[in-house]
Amino acid sequence: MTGVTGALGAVLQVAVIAVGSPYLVGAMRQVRARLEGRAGPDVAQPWRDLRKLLRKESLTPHGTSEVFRLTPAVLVASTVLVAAVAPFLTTASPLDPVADLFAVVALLTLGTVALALAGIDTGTAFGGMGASREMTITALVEPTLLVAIFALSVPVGSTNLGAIVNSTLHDPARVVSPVSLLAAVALAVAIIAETGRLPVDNPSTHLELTMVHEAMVLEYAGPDLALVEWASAMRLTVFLGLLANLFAPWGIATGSGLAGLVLAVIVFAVKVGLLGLLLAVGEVFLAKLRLFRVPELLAGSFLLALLAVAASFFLA
Amino acid sequence: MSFTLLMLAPVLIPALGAVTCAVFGWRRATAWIGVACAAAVLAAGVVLAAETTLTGPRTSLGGQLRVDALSAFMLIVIGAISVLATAASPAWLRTEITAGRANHRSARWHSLLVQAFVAAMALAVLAANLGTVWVAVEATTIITAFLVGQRRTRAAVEAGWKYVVICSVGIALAFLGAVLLNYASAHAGAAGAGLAGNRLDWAALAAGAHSLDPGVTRIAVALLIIGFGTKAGLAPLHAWLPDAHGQAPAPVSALMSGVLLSVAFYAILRVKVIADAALGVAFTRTLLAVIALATLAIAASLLLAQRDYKRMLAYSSIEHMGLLALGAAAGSRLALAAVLLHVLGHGLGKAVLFLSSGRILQVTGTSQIGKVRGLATRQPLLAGCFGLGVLALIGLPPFSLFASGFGIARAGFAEGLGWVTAASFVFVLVIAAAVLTHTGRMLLGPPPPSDAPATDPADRGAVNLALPASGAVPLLVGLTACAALGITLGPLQQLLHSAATLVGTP
Amino acid sequence: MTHFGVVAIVIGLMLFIAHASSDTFASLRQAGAELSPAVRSTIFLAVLVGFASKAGAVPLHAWLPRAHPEAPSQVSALMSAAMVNLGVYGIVRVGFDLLGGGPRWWWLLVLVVGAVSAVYGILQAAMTSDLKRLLGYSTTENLGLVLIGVGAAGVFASAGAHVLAGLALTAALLHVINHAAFKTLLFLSAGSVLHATGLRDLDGLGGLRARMPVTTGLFAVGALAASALPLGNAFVSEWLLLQSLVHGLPVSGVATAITMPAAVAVVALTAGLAVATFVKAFGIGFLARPRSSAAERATESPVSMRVGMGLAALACVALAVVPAMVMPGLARAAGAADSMLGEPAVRGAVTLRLAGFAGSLSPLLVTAALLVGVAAVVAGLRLATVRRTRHGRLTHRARPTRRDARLWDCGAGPLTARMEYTATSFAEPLQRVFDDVLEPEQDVDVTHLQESRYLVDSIEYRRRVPDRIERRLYQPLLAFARAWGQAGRQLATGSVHRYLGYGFYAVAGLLVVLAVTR
Amino acid sequence: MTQTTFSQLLYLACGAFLLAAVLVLWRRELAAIVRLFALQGVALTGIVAVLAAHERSLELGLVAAGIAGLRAVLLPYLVRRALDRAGPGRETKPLVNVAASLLAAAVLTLVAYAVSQPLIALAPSPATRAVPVGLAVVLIGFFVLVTRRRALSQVVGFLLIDNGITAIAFLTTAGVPLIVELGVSLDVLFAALVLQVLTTRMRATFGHTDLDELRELRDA
Repeated sequence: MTGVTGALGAVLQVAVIAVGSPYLVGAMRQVRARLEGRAGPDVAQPWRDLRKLLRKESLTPHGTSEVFRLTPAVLVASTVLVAAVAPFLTTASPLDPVADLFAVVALLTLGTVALALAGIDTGTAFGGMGASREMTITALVEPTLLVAIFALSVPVGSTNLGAIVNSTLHDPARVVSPVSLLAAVALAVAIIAETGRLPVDNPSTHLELTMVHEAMVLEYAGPDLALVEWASAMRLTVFLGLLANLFAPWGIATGSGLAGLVLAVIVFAVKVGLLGLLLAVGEVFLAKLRLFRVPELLAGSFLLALLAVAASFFLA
Repeated sequence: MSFTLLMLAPVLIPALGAVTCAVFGWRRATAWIGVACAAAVLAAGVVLAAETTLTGPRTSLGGQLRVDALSAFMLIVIGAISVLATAASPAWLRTEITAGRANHRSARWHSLLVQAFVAAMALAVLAANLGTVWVAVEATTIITAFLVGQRRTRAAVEAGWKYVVICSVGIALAFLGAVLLNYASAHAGAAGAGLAGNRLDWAALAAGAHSLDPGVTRIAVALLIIGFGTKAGLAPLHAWLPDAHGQAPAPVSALMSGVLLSVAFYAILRVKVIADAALGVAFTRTLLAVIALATLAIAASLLLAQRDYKRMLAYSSIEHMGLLALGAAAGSRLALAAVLLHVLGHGLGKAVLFLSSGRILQVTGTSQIGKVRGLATRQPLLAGCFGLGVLALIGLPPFSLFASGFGIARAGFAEGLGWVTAASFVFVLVIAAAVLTHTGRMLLGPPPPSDAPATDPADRGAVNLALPASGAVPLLVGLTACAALGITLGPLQQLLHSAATLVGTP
Repeated sequence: MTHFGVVAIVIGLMLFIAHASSDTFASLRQAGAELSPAVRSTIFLAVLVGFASKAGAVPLHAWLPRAHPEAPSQVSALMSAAMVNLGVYGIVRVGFDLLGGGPRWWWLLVLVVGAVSAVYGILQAAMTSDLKRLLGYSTTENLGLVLIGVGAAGVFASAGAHVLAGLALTAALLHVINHAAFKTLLFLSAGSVLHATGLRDLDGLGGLRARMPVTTGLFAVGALAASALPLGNAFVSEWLLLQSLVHGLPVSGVATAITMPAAVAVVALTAGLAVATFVKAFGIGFLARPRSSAAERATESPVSMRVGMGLAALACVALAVVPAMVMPGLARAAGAADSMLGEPAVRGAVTLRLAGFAGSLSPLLVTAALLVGVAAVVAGLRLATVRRTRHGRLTHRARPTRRDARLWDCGAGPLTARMEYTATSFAEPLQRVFDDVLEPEQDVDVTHLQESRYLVDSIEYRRRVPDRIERRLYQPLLAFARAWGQAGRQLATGSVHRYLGYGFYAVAGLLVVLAVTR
Repeated sequence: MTQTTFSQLLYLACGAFLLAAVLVLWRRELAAIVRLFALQGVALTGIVAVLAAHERSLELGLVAAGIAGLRAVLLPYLVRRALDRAGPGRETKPLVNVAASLLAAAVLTLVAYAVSQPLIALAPSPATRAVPVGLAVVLIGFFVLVTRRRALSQVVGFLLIDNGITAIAFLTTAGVPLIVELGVSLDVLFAALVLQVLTTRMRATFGHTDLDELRELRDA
C-alpha cells in the first residue's frame, strides 16, 4: 500500500513544485512591490512570462556549442530529480534510497556547474565573469552545506533524507535544540548564497558590476530562457522546501492514504509560501554585499555549522 | 719451490716491468708492458685465491710473505684496477705528449714509477709481518710523490709537498704503533716470555693476541688505525688526498684512489683482527665509528660547494673510505663481506671516473666545474662513461656499490650502531645530492656558444679529438665489471666469504 | 627529493629488519608485535616520510608539479595513476599489516598530512594556468584525499571500530582506482591537446570543441569525474569517504570529535575547489573561441590517441555507474590490510548500502534519471515550440535549425577573442579570497624614457602564484646547504699547517683520552 | 757496567736527546736547527750504545754504529746541502711564537709522561722508564712540523719524530727485528731525499720556501 501512495506522492511532489514555483516567485515579487509602495505584477505574471518566452524562436548565439544548448535541460532535469527524490510531501517514496543529502546537494551543484560552463561557452566577458564568481561562491558554500548536513545527521545516525525527517517527526523536542537552530541558520545563509538571493547576488539587476547569476544567462533567449527561469524558480522552491521539511516536518504524509497526501500538499504550500514571503521581506531591507565581503558571510555560516556539530557531540 | 715463485710473482713481475721501462724508455713496444704486468698480477691473484680457498693460508720466503683469502682478494683488486689504469695510460700519455705537457723522458719515468707502485702495493698485501707492510706502504708514498710532482707546475709542487709531509707523518705514527705492539708482544705470554717467532708477524700476533697487555695494545692499536687511516684518507689526516689526487696524472690518481686507499684499509683490517682478540670488539668499534662519522661529515661539508671536479672525486673517495670504516666498525661477517665488495666496486668505479676526468681535463683544459658545459653534446661517449660512473658512485641499483652499501647499512643496524648508520646515510644522501648537481651542471645543458673550450693558460693546446679506442675500452670494461658485480658475485662469493670469516667476528 | 624518500624508507625498513630475523613479511609481522613503542614509532615515521614523498604528500610534493609537465603525457599519466599509489600501498602495508595498527597519533598525523595536501594541492591547481601542472597538483590533492581515508581508517581501527575502519579503507582504495582512471584520461587528453596545439597554457587554448570534438568530449568526461559530481566516478568514493567521516563521530575520544568535522570541511572545500578548477580547465580550455593562432590551427589527434582516451573514459563511466563491481575486490584488499575486518563494508549492486549504517546511494538510478530527464525536457521543449507555430496564426513552417544570433556586445562591434575570460582571470576571485594562504607575488617595473621621468616607455606587470611551501621549506633548506658548503670550505684552506694541525690535535686528544680512561 | 752507572749514563743520553729537541723549538736560524738535529743524532747513538754495552750484544753495537752513520752524519749533511744552496735563512716568524712554543713543549712532555704510564707498568726497568722522553720528542717533532713555516724546519720536525720513534723502539725492546729496522731507515732516508728535492724545486718555482704561502690548492 505504501508503495503506491509513495509513488503517487513522488509524482505529486514533482507536479506541485513544477507548477507552484513560478507562483512562489510571483508572490515574492508581489510582496516586495507592496512593501516598496508599488502595485507590482500579480502572482501569475511569471507564468505569463514563461508562456511568452516559449512562443519566441530559439536562438544559438554565434560560436556556442551543445553545452550551451543542453544546459537548460540539465538544469531542469537535475532539479526535477531532486524534487522527486527529496521528502517534500511523503517520506515513503520508493526513490528515497536513491540519494541522500550529500547526493542532493551534489545534484544541485551539477546544475550550477552546467550553467557556469554555458556562461563560459558564450565567450563573452559577462559569461566568463558570472561563471568565475559563481564558481567561487559555490566552492565556498560547499563546506558550510556539508558540515551543516553532518550536524543534522549526527543525532539521526544517517544522512538519508527520509530518515532525518522521520526522526525529527518522532522527536519534536530536537527541533528547538541548539544543534538544529545553529544548523538551520547556517543552512539558510548557504541557501541564500546558492540560489543567488539578495545579500549575495541581486536576481533582478542587469548591472555588470554586481550580477552573478544573471550574467551567465544573459545570452539565453526564447524557450531556453524560459527553461532557465523556470529551473531557477524550481531550485528556489526545492531549497526552501528542504529547509522547511528538515527543520519543521509536521504535516508531511508518512504514507497513509490519499487524505494524508492532500493535507501534505496544503501544508507544504503554506510552509514554502511563508518562507518565501519571509525571504522577500528580508530582501527589501538588505543591500547587496560586495563580492569579496561574501566570503566573510560564508565563513560566519561555516562557523555556525561547525558549532552545530560540536554542540551535537558535546551535548548528545 | 713453484709456489714461492707464484707468491713472488705479483711483486717481481711489475718490478721487472719497471726495469725494462727504465732501460728501453717509452716506445710503442714498451707502452704495453705495463698492461702485461698488471694482467700477470691479476692472474697470480686469481691463482693464489684458488689455491688458498683449497688449502688455506700459505707462507713462503722464510715466513716473510704470507697469502690468505683476504690478501688474495686484495691482490685481485690491485690487479684488476691496475689493468684498467695501465691500459688507459698509453693513450693518455700520447695525448699529453702531443699537447706538449710531457715528453718521452717523463713518459718513461711515469711508466717506470707506475710499475714500481704496483709492485710496492703487491708487496704490502703479501707481507707477513707488520714491519714489511709499513715499509711497503711508505715506499708507495715515496714513489707516488714523484708521480704527483711530475708536472713541475706550482700546484704540482705544492700538492707533492703536502702529500709527502702529511703521509709520512701519518705513517710515522703507524710505525710508533708498530713499535709499541712489538713491545707488547715481547712481554706477552703467560710468563712475559714473549710470543714465539718474529714478534710482528700477523699470524703470530693474531694467535697470541689474547695475552697482549691491554693498556699498551690500546695505544698501539689507536696509533696504527690513525696512522694507516692517514694513507686511507680517513678523518684526522685526510687533507692531502684532494690535493694529491687533483694534481696527479689521471692513471696514477685512478690507481691511488682505487687501490692505494684500500691497501691501507687492508692494513687497518689486519690490525682490527688483533685488536678485537686483545681488547674485545668495543674499542675498535667506537674508534672506527667516530672516525667514519667525522670523515663523512668532512666529505659532505666540502662536497656541497665544490668547484673542481677532480677534487670532487677525491672527496667522494674519502666518503667511501668513511663508509668502509663504518662497515669495519660493525665488524660482523656480513659487514666485512660488504666492505670487501665495496672496496672492489669502489675501486672499479673510481678508476673509471678518474680516467674519464683526466680525459675531460685534456679535452676542456680546465678542471673547474663552472667552466665545463654541455659535455654530453660534445663528447657523448666520454660524458656517458663519466655520468654512469657517478651514478655507480652514489649507489644506484645496478652497480655493486648499491649492494655493498645496502649490506653495510644492514650490518650497521644489526650490530646496534643504529644511530651512527642513520646519521652517516644522511651524509651519504647529502653527498649524493651535491655530486649529482655538480655532474648535472657539467654534462647536461647546451654547449657554450664559442665551441672552443676555455683553455687553461697552463695547458697550451686543449686536445679536441674524440676518445681514442684504447682510452674508451678500459672505461667501458670497468663499468660493465662494476655492474656485473652488482648482479651476481659468481666465483668471488666463496672467496669473499672466507676472507670475511678471517676478519669478521662471528 | 625521491632520493631523500628512498633513504628514509631504507632507514625505516633497515631498523625493522634489524629487529626481525629475516625480511619476509611473515617474520616482520610477528617481530612487529613485540617491538618497543619507541622503535615502532621511529620505524613508522621513517616509512611514512619515505612513502609520503613517493605519494606526493605536501611537504615533499615539489617534484610532482615539476616532473609531470616535463614528462611526455603517457608517462605522466602512468606516474600519476600508478606510481604515486605505491606510496599509499607502502603506508597501508607497513602501518596496518606489519606493525598491526599502532597508536592513534600515527593515524591522526597521516590524516592531517592528507588534509593539508588535499587543500594545498587543489588551491595551487586552481591558480595555475598550465594544464599539466594543474593535473599534477590535482594528483597531490587526490592522494591527499586517499591519505585522509587511510588516516581515518587507522584512527577508527585503533579505537576498535573495525567496521568503520573497513568502510574508510574501502573508500580510500576506491578513490585510488577512480583517481587512476580519470587521471589517466585527463593526462592523455592533455597530451593530445599538446600534440595538436603545442600549447599547455590554458590562456592560449580555447575553441577546441569545434576543432577537436572527440578530445573535448573525453576531457569533459574526465573533468566531470575529477570534480566529484554525481555523474563522475569520484563522487561515489568521495560519498563513501564522507559517510565514513560522518559516522566516525560517535567513536571515542575528543581528538576524533575535532578532527572528523574538520576532515569533512576539508573534503568539502577540496570538492568545491575541484569543481571550480575543472570548470576552469574544461571551460577555458575547450569552449568559447581560440585565444591563440596555435589553438586556431588545432586539428583532431590521430585515432590511436583517441582510442586510448576512449578506453580510459569507458573505465571512468563504468566505475561511475556500477561501482559495485569493484566492491568485492576492495573488501578483500581491506581485509588483507586489517585482519579484524569481517564482511565487506558496502553491499548492493544497484544501490550501495553501508553495512552496519543507514546510508545508501544508487549512482545507477541517479545517472539514468538524469539522462531520461534531459531527454524528456529537450523533447518537451521541441514539442511545445512546434505546437505553437502550427497554431494557425503563424503560417510559415517552424524553422528547423536555430537562427544564429550575434552575441550581446553592448553595441561596441564584434567581440574579439581577447575579450574572453582566461584561466588567470577566472581564478582571480579565488586567488583574492585565499591570498593570505597563497601569497601571490606581483612586480611592476616601469621603464621611463631617457628624456624625462614623466614619460613612460613601457610598464611590465608580472603576477605569479609561487608554491608557498617550496618557498617556505625548500629555499631555507637549500640556503642552509649552501651556507654549510661555504663554511665547509674553510676546512680546506690549503695551508699545510692547518692540515697537520688537525692530525696533531686529534692524536694528542686521543692519547689524553686513552690515558684518562684507562 | 754496574746498574747505577748504566741508568745514569742512559738518563744523561736521554736528557741530551730531549734538550736537543727543545732547543730546535727555541732557535730561529735554520743553520742552528740543523746543528741541533745532528746533536740529537749523536745523543740517540749514545742511548743505543749504552744499551748495547749494558746487554753486551755486539749486534746492537753494530746497529748503534749504523744509526750514528745515518742520523748523525748523513741526514744532517743532506739537510745542510739543501740549506747551503739557499744561503743562511732565518725562520720567518713562526705561527706560534717562541715563548708559547716552549710552554707547549712542557705541556707535551707532561702528556707524554701521563700517556706512557701503562708502557712502564708492563715491564718496569731503567730503559722503559726513559720511554716518556722518546714520546715527548715525537710530540715536539710533530709540534715543530705544525708551527714552523720554513720547509727545512718541517723536514727537521719530521726527522725529529723519526728519531723519537727509534729511541722508543730501542728503549722498549732493544730494537725491532733487523730487517724492519733496515727498511725503516731506508724509507726515512728516501723521505728526506724526496723532501729535499721538493724543497729545491719549490725554491725554483715559488722563489721562497715559506709553506704558509702555499695556498693555491684550496677549497676556501
